[in-house]
Amino acid sequence: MQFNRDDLIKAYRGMRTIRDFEERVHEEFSAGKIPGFVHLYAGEEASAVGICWHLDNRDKIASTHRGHGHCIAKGVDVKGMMKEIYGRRDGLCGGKGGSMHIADLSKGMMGANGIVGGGPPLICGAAMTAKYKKTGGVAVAFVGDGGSNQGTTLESYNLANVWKLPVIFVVEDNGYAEATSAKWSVAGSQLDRAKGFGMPGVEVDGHDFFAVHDAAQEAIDRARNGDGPSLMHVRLNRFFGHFEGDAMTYRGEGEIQRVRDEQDSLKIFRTRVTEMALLDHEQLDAVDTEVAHLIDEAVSESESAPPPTEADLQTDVYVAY
Amino acid sequence: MQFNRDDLIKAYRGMRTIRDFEERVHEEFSAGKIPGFVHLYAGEEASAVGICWHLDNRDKIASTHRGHGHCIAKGVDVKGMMKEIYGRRDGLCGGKGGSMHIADLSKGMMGANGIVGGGPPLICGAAMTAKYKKTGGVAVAFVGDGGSNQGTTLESYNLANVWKLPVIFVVEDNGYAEATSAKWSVAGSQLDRAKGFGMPGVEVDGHDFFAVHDAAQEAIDRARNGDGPSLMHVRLNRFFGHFEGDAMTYRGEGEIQRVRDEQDSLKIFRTRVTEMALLDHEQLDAVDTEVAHLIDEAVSESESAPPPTEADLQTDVYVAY
Amino acid sequence: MAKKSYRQAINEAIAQEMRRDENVLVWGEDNVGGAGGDGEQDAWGGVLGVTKGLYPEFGSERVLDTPISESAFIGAAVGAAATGLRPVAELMFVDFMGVCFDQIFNQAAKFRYMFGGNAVTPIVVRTMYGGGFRAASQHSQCLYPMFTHVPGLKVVVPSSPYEAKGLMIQAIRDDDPVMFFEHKVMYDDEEEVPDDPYTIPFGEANLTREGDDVTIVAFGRMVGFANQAADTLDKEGISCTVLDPRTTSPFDTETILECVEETGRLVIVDEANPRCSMASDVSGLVAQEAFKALKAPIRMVTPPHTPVPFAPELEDAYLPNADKIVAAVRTAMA
Amino acid sequence: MAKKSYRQAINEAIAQEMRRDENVLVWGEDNVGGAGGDGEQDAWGGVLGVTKGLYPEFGSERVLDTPISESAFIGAAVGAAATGLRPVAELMFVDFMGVCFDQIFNQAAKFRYMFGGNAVTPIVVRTMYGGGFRAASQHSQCLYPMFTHVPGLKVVVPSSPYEAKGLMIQAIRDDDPVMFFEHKVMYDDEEEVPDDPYTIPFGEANLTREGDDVTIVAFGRMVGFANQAADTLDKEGISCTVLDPRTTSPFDTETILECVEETGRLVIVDEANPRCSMASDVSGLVAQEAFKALKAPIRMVTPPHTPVPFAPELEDAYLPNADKIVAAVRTAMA
Ligand SMILES: Cc1ncc(C[n+]2csc(CCOP(=O)(O)OP(=O)(O)O)c2C)c(N)n1
Ligand SMILES: Cc1ncc(C[n+]2csc(CCOP(=O)(O)OP(=O)(O)O)c2C)c(N)n1
Ligand SMILES: [Mg+2]
Ligand SMILES: [Mg+2]
Repeated sequence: MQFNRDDLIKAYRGMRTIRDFEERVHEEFSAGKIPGFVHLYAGEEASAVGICWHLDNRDKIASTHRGHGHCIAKGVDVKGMMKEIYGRRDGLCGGKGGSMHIADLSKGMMGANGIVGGGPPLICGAAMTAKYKKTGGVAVAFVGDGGSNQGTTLESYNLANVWKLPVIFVVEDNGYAEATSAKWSVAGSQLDRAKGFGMPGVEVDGHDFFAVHDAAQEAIDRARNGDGPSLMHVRLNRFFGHFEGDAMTYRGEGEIQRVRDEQDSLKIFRTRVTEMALLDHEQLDAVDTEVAHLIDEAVSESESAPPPTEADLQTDVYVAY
Repeated sequence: MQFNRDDLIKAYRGMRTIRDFEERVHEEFSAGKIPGFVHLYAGEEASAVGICWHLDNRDKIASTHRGHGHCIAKGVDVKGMMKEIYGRRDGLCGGKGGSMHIADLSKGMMGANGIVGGGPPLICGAAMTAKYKKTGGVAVAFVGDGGSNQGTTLESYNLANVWKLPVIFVVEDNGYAEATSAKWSVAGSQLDRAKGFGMPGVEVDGHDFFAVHDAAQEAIDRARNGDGPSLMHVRLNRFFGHFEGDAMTYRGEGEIQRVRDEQDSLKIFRTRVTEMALLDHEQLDAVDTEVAHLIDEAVSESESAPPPTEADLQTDVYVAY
Repeated sequence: MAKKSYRQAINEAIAQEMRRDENVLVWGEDNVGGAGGDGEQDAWGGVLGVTKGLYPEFGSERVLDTPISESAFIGAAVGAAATGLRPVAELMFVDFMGVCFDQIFNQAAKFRYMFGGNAVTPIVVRTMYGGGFRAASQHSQCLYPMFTHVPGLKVVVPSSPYEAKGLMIQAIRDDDPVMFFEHKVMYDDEEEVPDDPYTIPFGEANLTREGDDVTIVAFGRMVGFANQAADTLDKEGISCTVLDPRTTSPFDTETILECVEETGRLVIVDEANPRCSMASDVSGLVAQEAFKALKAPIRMVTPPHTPVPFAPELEDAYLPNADKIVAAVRTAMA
Repeated sequence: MAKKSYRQAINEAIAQEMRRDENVLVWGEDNVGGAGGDGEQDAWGGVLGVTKGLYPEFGSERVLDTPISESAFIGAAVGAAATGLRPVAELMFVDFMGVCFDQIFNQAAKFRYMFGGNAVTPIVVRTMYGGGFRAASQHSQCLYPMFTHVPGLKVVVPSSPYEAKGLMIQAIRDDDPVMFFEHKVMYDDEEEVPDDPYTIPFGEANLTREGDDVTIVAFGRMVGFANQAADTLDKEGISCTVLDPRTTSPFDTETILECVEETGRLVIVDEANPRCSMASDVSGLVAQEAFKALKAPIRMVTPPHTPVPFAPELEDAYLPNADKIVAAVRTAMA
């Protein structure tokens, strides 16, 4: 499809917001300001933004431990997220969840997930709700290459097909599960697996917003039209370690630099739209500035926000008990 | 391959033993003499016998809730099995396990299993032992069509391939998981799934001992030669209900009769070997008589065997505690 | 009022709630039975027939079979609950929790807390438990102590048809994730059960009998045994209070403590394995909160620390029963 | 004797056993770290480095990475154990039990019983547990009460580097399936640990301190807090016995009962959630077996019945600590 100028700006802004958010979390974590386990999405932006482009609040996504990008792409409030990562009382989850459990059900974001393979079963349920209530909604499960080996994920492929659910399974293959290479850990192939469970699959370059966008369009249309689930195998790279603190010695010599130089979805996007004279650098720079400001604010507000108090400890366990 | 006469008798005896065992258990269960949940293998004999034909005590199998046939084919003592099903003290498991938990590790039979999908992970471990100890052994996991949808099974496909284990996954597809049709519950196909996980797969007529035998030979040779796992999709039928007591109304009109008439592995075997003049009916009848006698003995010994006593209740929980 | 079986009571509760609320859906392995096959549909209605009849009435959109993949379909129920449905999903035997526990204890149970109160997950997981069926080690366990351990879950252990109906309706209307434990040996038990819908609140123990000497706290099928034991003991002049907590989470600590304050003696009957069980849980509660009222050591009647054996002789020796309760009460009185 | 960390102690125990017995193999997610990649092999040695160095020494036949599929690779360890190996498999965080519990509690734990004594399944499952890492609800749980509930399993909760080494060697030599709980916050704790291999038997509690007034039973990381609390209380003239049971299954009931007989007062410190926990288990034991010796209600120090929260302020409020133990002991003395 042909994007208009506002669309292009919106796409770029989405990716830039994720990138800046993650780079900043990286910095603040290194400075000791953020506790816990934090997994950054930097490098994978085109996937979340290209896919969530087609989704609205009827549509649900289930994310992974590496969830910030999916949240932002699905429209979750960036300041609320940052506050949550800082463990603040007015964070999105009241400081109870942290990076690995950010959720905003009102936006159709059903949660990051600390359990690899936790999301696909849940998304089958969200898809069942959409199908039964005839909302027209679809449901997207993101998993990593590592998560694609988990039984919960594979079972969900079958269930979604047997029940003909409006699901899109997105395997975000960044080549590694922690330190383990996907080349080694994934026998067969993602597309052959899709076929094995009777659904269409497509492989796509996850650094290319346009490619992701188009492939997602087809998969999501299929689901919306009642034609059942399909699988996207998105190849991409992560710029940072598995989690903050990972020295990444398992990656090949120069690999990260090469990736950053050649497979940076933001650079690729910028080059493409400027070469095609759809946008000029100033317009993109303006987005950069705007986003940098937003992230600055998010961080400074998070730093000064109050933490939860002991009175909050035992609330929110049950609706009623 | 060409079987000699003794081989043919042996194959027939194996299948006949299973058939008679199961028919008799069916009778005794109906007469109220056997307690618990009992799942009969009658109708599927050619699969167990054709596959286990190639196995010796180095080789391990993991079975399912429908385990009697696998046990017998793997050389487990028939009387010990019958006594176990009766819950007797000198049953194979001291009466503690019953039909769903018969095991004889000394024969490489790692247990029937009450958990659908329980066996494939275990068999990966048995294969690892064989590989590490260089015993030359292989490991066979039997699952049903229903069990082929369980995450534990699917994960095992991947692990066996990643670790290049000498495993044969045998999907015994009798068309139903309890009352659920495999046509409905299995999205995609077993062979496409095998490919999805990077292993060869073969479909075989499970009523034909010779077909099963030959397909198994190939798969087992591959595993023994260190070329990794493969999958056999064995199509067959069960003659009785899912478990004893099942009225089977979910099966199509006349289906059982058709199956018994046209897809009885014993009849097919008998016709084949007599038409080819390899054996005559008298020789086969003699086996029938011999087996009938064995099963009679097994039942009468089981009936008079003493049950366990309260003193047995708390033994065998730990090696030492 | 008609006599109904435990099975019928549960079936009726679900059917009535399905009529009342179109967001109630039912699924599990063979909950219809026969899906996609050439024979009868609704051939099974669950392996022991509890959901039979729902499919003909509510149709294939609301009553579904599933492939054998408990993580996927229990998880799907969790995801459906978090997005607006009220699924009643069946984990056929609770012994199968090991292939899907994550979706229950890390997802359903924790959503509300992890998400800062912004999630509601009204799922009911129906599941069969308990011994006496000669079903051996992997089809006879209780396991409700494990679920009770988990914050965020509610755990229901109905002791009779009447209880089962009221508690099931409450479970379906409840906004938290509920584990509903059905004892497989009780399905044919009958008693009078009202035709109209009614609820029994969670966390309110039922005093099935009042006495002066000993309090017996019993769970699920054990409540019947406790009442039998109390009959026997009555003839010996020992008068028992019998308490059915109905739910192990939430848990009616107040009533238990009150009863123990009155009787000064406590016997707990729990069909689950003894370690970290409800038997120990109640002991701990009382040893901390009603210690001064206790006139004698607490007695627990449980199976031994072994898997459930197959042979009838062994399983009978394994399970608690009225005689063992009588013996424990006598010891408590001695 | 050199100071070693909890991490080093465990690593050394495994390495020494691997040298002694070629049937000991190690596997888990990134237990090598980097398998099949272009960079460094042994890059991780487990997510917190506990198995680092085993791969270079023992090679790819004995130290293996696994795909993320806990059922398959924990199950493979069970199957390998039943056929002659002694695998030490890692379930990275015990919180992940929900995707593989079946292979542990229905397979490994029950083989011996179901098969009438004809199986030996010497598997060790190493797993991280516990709070304090700001790792939130799905990476901070204890869960050992659930495993303790299961007949057929042994459950080890080492409280220090010295304990960890001796108990790990015992675990590997033990012929039964063992769950080995490593507290993630303790990996850098150091103490003197002998270089030579040694074993600490299961089911023998360690008296880390003897006193007259109160018995404190504490598990894993809580033992350190209990000893700190005892120091504080000592200054107030309250003298405590501190007991580290080391293993929750088997369980040294004898020593606990003896100590309670002597002190007459009991405080139990359990980092697990309170319901059906070791806190209640020990209470139940004592309320049944040493009731007459008790001079005061039993006190339990546990987190509340909530998931583990993320924010440091909340997690600190959630976890037991020395102050809370001191307060509980004072109440027991009052
Ligand atoms: C069930 C489970 N097993 C293991 C882990 C630990 N873990 C967290 S992330 C991760 C790697 C995931 O790899 P992948 O799915 O490729 O996602 P990526 O991190 O590359 O985005 C692992 C093993 C977990 N959280 N849950
Ligand atoms: C984890 C688990 N889920 C469900 C069951 C109940 N169950 C026992 S056998 C069975 C059907 C199995 O079908 P299939 O694998 O095709 O084997 P078949 O019975 O046809 O031989 C089911 C659902 C179980 N035992 N374990
Ligand atoms: Mg990855
Ligand atoms: Mg089948």
